[in-house]
Amino acid sequence: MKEKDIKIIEKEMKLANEGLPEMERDLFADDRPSRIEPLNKYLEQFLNWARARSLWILAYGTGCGAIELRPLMTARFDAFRYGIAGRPTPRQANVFIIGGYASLKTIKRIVRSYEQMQGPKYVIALGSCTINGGMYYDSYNTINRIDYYIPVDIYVTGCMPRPESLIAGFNGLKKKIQAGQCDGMNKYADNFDWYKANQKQIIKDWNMPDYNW
Amino acid sequence: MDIFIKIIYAAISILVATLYGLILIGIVHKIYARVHRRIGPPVWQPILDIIQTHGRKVATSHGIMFFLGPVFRMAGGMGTYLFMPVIFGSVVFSNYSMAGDLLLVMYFIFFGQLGMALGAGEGGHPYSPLGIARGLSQMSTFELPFSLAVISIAIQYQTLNITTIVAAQQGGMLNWTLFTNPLAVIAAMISLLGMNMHSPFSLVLAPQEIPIGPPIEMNGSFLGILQTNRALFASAKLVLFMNLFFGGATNLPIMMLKTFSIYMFSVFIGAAFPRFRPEQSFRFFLRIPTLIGILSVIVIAYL
Amino acid sequence: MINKLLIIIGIIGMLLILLPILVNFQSPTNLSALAEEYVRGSVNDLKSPNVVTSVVVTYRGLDTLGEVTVLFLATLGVGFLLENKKNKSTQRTVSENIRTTSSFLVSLIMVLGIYIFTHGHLSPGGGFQGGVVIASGFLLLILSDLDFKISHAILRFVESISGLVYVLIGLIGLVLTIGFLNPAILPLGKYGDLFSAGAIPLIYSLIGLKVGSELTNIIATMGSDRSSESVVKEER
Amino acid sequence: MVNPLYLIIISLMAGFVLPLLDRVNRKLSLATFIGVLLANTVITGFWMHGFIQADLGTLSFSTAGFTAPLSINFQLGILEAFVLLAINLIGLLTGIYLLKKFNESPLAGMILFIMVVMGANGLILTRDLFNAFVFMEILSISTIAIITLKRTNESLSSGFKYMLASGIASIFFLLGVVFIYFFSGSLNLDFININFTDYRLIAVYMVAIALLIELKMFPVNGWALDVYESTDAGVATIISVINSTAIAFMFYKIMPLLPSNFLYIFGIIGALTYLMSNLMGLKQENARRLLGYSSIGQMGLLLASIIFTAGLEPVLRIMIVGGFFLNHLIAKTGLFWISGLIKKEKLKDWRVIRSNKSLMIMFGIFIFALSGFPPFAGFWAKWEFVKSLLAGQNILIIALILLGSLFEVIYMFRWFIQTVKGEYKEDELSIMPSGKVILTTLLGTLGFGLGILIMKNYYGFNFLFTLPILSLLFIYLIDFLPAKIKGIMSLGGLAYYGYYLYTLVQFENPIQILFGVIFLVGSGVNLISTLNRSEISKGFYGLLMMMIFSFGSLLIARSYLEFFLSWELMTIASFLLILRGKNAQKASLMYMIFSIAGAYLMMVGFGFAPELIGSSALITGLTYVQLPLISIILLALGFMIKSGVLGVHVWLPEAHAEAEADVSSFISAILLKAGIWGFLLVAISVVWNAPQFDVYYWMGWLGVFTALVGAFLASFQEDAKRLLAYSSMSQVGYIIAAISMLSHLGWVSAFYLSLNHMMFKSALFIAIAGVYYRTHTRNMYEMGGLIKKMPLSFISVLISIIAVSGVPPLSGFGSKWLMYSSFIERGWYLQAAVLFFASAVSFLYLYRLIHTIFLGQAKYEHKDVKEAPVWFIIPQYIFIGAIMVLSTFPNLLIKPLSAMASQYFNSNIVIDGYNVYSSYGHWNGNLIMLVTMGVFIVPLFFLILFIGKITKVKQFNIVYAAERPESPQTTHVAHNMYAHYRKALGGWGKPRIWDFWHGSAEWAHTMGDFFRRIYSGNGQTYLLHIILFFVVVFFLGV
Amino acid sequence: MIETLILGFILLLIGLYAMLSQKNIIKIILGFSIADTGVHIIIVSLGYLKGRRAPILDSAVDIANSVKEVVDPIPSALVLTAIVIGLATTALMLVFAAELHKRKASFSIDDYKELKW
Repeated sequence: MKEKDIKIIEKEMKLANEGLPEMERDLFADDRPSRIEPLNKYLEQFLNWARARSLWILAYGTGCGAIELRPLMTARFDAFRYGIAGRPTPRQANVFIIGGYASLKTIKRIVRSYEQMQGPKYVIALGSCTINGGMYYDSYNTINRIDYYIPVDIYVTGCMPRPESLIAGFNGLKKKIQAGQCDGMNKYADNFDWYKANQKQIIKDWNMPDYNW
Repeated sequence: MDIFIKIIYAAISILVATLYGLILIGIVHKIYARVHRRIGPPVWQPILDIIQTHGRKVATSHGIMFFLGPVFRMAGGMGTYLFMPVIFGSVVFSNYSMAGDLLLVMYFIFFGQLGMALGAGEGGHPYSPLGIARGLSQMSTFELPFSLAVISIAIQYQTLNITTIVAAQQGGMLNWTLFTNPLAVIAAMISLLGMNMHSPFSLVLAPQEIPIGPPIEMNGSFLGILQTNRALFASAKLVLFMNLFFGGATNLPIMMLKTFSIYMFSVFIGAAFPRFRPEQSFRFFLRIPTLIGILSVIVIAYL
Repeated sequence: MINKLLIIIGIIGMLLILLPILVNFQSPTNLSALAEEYVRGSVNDLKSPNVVTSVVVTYRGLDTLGEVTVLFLATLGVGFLLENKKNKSTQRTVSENIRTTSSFLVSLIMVLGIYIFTHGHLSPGGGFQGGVVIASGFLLLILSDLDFKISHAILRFVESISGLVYVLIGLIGLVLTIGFLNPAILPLGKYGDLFSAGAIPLIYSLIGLKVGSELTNIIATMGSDRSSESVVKEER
Repeated sequence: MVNPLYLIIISLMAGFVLPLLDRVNRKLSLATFIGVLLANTVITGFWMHGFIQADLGTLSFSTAGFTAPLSINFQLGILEAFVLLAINLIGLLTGIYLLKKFNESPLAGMILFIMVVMGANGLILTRDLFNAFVFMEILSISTIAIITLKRTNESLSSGFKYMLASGIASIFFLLGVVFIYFFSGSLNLDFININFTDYRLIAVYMVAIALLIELKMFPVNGWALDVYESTDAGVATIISVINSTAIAFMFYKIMPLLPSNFLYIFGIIGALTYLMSNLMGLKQENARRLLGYSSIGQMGLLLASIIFTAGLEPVLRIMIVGGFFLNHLIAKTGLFWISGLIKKEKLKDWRVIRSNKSLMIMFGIFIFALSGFPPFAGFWAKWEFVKSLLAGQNILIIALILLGSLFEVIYMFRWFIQTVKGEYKEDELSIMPSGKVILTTLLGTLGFGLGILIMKNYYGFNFLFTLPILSLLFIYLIDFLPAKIKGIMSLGGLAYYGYYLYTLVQFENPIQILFGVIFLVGSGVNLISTLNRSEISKGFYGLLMMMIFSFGSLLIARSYLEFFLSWELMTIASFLLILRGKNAQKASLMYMIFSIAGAYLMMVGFGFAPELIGSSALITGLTYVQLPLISIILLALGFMIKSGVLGVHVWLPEAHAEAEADVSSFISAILLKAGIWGFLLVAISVVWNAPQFDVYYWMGWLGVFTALVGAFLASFQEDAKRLLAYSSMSQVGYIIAAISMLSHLGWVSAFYLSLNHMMFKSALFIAIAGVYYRTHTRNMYEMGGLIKKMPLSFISVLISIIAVSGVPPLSGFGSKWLMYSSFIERGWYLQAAVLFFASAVSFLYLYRLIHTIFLGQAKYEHKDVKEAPVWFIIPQYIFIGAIMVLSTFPNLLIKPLSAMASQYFNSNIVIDGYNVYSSYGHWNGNLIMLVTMGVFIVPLFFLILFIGKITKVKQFNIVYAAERPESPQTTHVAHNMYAHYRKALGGWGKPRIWDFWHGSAEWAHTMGDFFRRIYSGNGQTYLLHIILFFVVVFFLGV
Repeated sequence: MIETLILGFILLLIGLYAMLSQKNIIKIILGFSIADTGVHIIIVSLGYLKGRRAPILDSAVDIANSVKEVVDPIPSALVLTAIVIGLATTALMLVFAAELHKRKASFSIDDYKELKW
């Protein structure tokens, strides 16, 4: 292809951000997320080792499961001993805990927060509601399957799951990370259009940029 | 040739100080955990965290100043460290202390802070300037007792040269400024609380008000550099205090022991007290510590 | 109240300031040197028996010129202020007796006036006094004869011409370099004569004319101005 | 020569003949009228010429063929000739001015006018007391009559009040004259040879009081105000100028009769009149009445000057009294004429004057002249007067006069500013007859020329000192050219001037070169930023060059007067430059008031100073004289006002903020340095001739707190320029404190900081000017995120603020290092701590400046903002380049500065290679720079290596509690950024100094309002004043 | 002659008092006239020498010894001028009063303070 054509395609690849008011479109980045391959196998292994031991949770209680995070972090269960720490901003966190059911209102924030996390990033879905809607399976206002909207790495079942099971979930996540199997970021980038379509289908008043950098 | 050796020495010095600083932070986590009756993370957890942050595959940058902010910060930390002698009599750890005196060190502290403030400012997040505003304000207030203490010891030792000040404190514990000029040390130690930004003076990070403040937009390697600097800078400040008030150090273990003890002072106070509101903090520094500082100057200069 | 008090304080203060003069007043026993000079000079240099006249017209002639000017200015001012206010309405009547007597008296008064100013250098009196007398004659006419109309133009003419001539006479002295207003431009004549003392009688006559016409002018202007009353009536 | 009697004769003849001529033709009488006035002027002109050509002594002209004691005589000396010429000239001009009016009104007007002039002439010429009485009566009666030229209720009633007052006065005068005759036996002033002691005193006292009443002294002047307000403008002129002058001259003539204690009291009354009438003028809103207050005040000043210059040599005395007289004469005549042209009562309605440019300029000239600015006569007179008063130890009089003068300046300039800045509507326009405008212009030019004449001929000033004025005039002539051409010409002129000073004048002292760099090179670079002006910018370059050349003159001034002259010229130019700002009314007024107050302090200070020896530059000359303490304090205060030190800084932020964008940098970076320069000069004289009391210790404290308070105030500003202004105040505080140390290191740091401050503050102000040029706002919270639009400006601001803050490795650290070293070395420990605090606080405002403008969230409306114009960028980068070079090689600067300071102190810094050693520490600027670069590059490479894939996100891509930001306005933290600090400061954060000055202003106005209540408008009350005045003054004197 | 001098002073003070205390403009003018007259009397009485004649050197006076026989002529001359000037002033005052009255129909001085402060 000619250079000119590439440029045109790149331009077409840009996101439209149609949900935003005209005036604000310039103020948001319009790049698509893209797949990122590891540079070097051994380096990646070393990094995965470290990543598994330094899990920074995004402190955003999306559902009722968030109540379980308090005992998890405090003296009784002390998750910090595993290197699991809370972070107040998605920019710095790498683990997103979906704390139970996600209402239509919450899903929008979940998507935005997830997209603002810097990869590699992992998602732990907590409780039955995230798997199939749980007790809210027929609610008009909750979504049933969270992995239609963002890629999930680990499900922790139960209603509610106890902190112990959460720790077990973390351990599972760690194993997956160390094995290099947690690639939610690339999965999301690869299937971006599908995820976006799902999200836009359920979120009617889409007033965010198409990808929240 | 000399200059290259100097650079290598400086690199070694910085590496040691950084590692030491990271371990120090790990120990602090451990201590906090023990105070909370937890087990706490391993002491090397900060190192893991730094590797993890540097291992991020993507990063978002808000612009050139955002990019350079952490660099400024790191340069400030490194410079502050490099401009003072760490271990009295050691060639490796004397750093570039010949470039200037105490005033240089005191002002180079600002270099990183200013750069970071600019970088965070370009991030565009409102919490950044809020945190910076608090930080700068608080800094201005704790600088007052600290500068009084510095002036006091400058009068005491008739010099502003750190190496000379350390040299004057050699030859027994009672020669330390801590004992020869206790008022200045009290003033300086209180301002150290503010400098270290542990509660009750943790206005900048203030997790419940402006979650982590200035670096809120920092991510990936930016954050990694900031974390590294935090360790280096912490040890630099401790070394400064050690040199000025606690007789300096003649070898590495003593330096570690002394700096650790100084650090524990602020850590324990931080573990025990809740956070001040900004104006409470400012007023605090402008009252008792300032008075003590003035007293120390008066005692040394005129009595 | 405070105002009254302040007035009294002021007046008493004035009194206190002036009192030392009264207390220390001693009637002089001799003329001052200057006065002696005048008395001698009046006889010797000017040949004028009336020393006051000599002083007024000659030695301090400039004062007199100024004085005439002041009067002239007053006339002007009066005219200036009361101009364009010609209101002839009058309800007053004058009895026949008064009219007849006054027309008889006026001629005598005029003659007296002329006498006074022409003999200013010989006897008490002079231009001012004569002028005033003449003006009083006109006043009598104005009061008694309602139809009497004096021409302002003539008055002004007399006034101007006499003033001008007065200055010119003075000027002659200056031109002759014997001094401004020096009466010696005319022969001094014999002591005690009517036509003596140089130009003094002439100057005094001019002054008399001027003062007479000026005062008459003032009186006439003021007299013709009754508009104020009518305005008041309208306002009420 | 013509006998002066003709002055009287011609007028009288004309007066008598006019009624006849008028019957013939009005034109004829008008011609006669002008002819008489012209003849008077010509006669007196010839006399004046004659007296200048040859020393004729005093000539006596007697009347009636008899010599003096017998007859009345006139005396004509140079003094009389001078006064006569002046009043006859004004009479002629005013006559022309009133010609149209006279044509329409009755003839009496003309005659009365002639008589006024004649009366005045007679009063001046005559030596006979009673004759004086007659002329005084002529004068007052004709004046009163002519008041009614404008026939209104007001003019009539005021005329009546005048009559009552002058009636009483004439009674006093007459009685006095008669008593004088009674006691002394003579009426002629030359022949009265007794002392009027004890009870005889009353005689001369009465005469004097009568004259004081006629001179309209406070408080017996209520009627005069009414007259000024109600009568026609031309008539007011003759009352204010001709009438008053003649009577003042009469007072001068009877002065030898008065006992000295009474003279002193009368002098005080004069000064008090000046003070009180100006104080009362503050509250006045009616233009004509204001002029009345001013006239009365000037008469008071004239009286005081006549009395207090009695012992001086005649030439000097003429200089002073004549100066005041001419100044008043021309300025007041002009102002009254303009008031007649404007036909507006209220001060603020005078803005219609803007429709006529030349009239506006004349208005300015008259106001400046009246306020005693150079080159007008009043300036020289005031200077010499204060000096002579000081020699006579009359401090009270100086205080009264200068305070009064200050009040006069306040209301005059308030009026001026209101007028030239006020917006007028088209329908308010009044058509101004061009003839009268030309006449007024003629008068203004006359005043200007006279001032220049005094300057050239009496003082013989060097060409260089007239250069500011000449440049103004020259550029005014070519003002039609486009701004760029004028700018380039100015730059060329400035370059040649600098070259000329450097090569031909040859500075005696290297410190002059340093300040030459600050003043001239700094101005030159700053001038580049003005090239951005695309419009014609009328008047701008003239004023700018005037200011810059005055800086130059300040450098090379050799005497106090040269210095003060340049200082005042600088004040004029800078005031007008500030006034050019859009909303600069209040700012420029404050600037003017404070400048004037400072100038007066300086004037008195210079007056106390001993004479300089030799004719070397002030910086050398002052080394050899020992200034008395009072002089040091006053001079230092005066200079500190100009530098905006704590307590008198209130003008500074306003002036900086409201001046035009490219002017602010001149004010901050260079004008403030003029104050520093003066302060330094005083300090130089103190170094070797230290006074008993260590006043500089306290000035050091003042400087230190200026630095602190300035920094705090800067932190709390919303306006970028105001912030920078307070920052300048803070920096000036450092410099003042450093100079006050009077130590080698202290001075080195002061020099270093002065130069540095010039560079970084220029860069900052020009950068902000660029931002303002693009965004049209100075409120920082309305900006934000401009780094992406204006990266070059950002970089220059960044470098500058690093330099300001003193963070290594830039040059700012050098100044900080020198400063603290010197403070500790000098033993000023607590001061050093306060400075430390101040410099920490300075981070607050610096961060605020750069963050709220360049960082954070950009606003929608600044979407299309571009980089600042190239003319703003060039000077910034010249300064930035200089800063960088000096940062890397600090010894380039330190070495010469150290040499400069070591002229006065033993050098105690050692420079070894790049190392600078003080007795306390050391500093190696070069190594610091290298290390800093090293430690900067290492993490930079590290970051580039490890960062991974960078996505450049945009403004709104921030984490925002899982939402998206609402708008840039709500997301940008800028407004009231340090609210918490303000809260923490509590009561200390309140603007107490501001409140103090506001309170003072309020108080002065209240006092003015209180005192003017005595002018109840009731003629009888005025009479009461006269009687009480008579009584009280008498008992005071006795 | 002390008696006339005292009379003059009394008249002067009465005149001044009238000027200060009377509200009626005409009365104020009268006060002025009285004071003025007082002044004239003072002038004349200052020039009076006891037992001497008027300075008119007619047959009744010994011309050779005139300086010993006549009173001081100067005050007489002065008073002549002063009287005329007083007259002029009074006339002008009266015209002003009339003109004022025409406009406001009031002779009270309190009514004419449009201008103040």
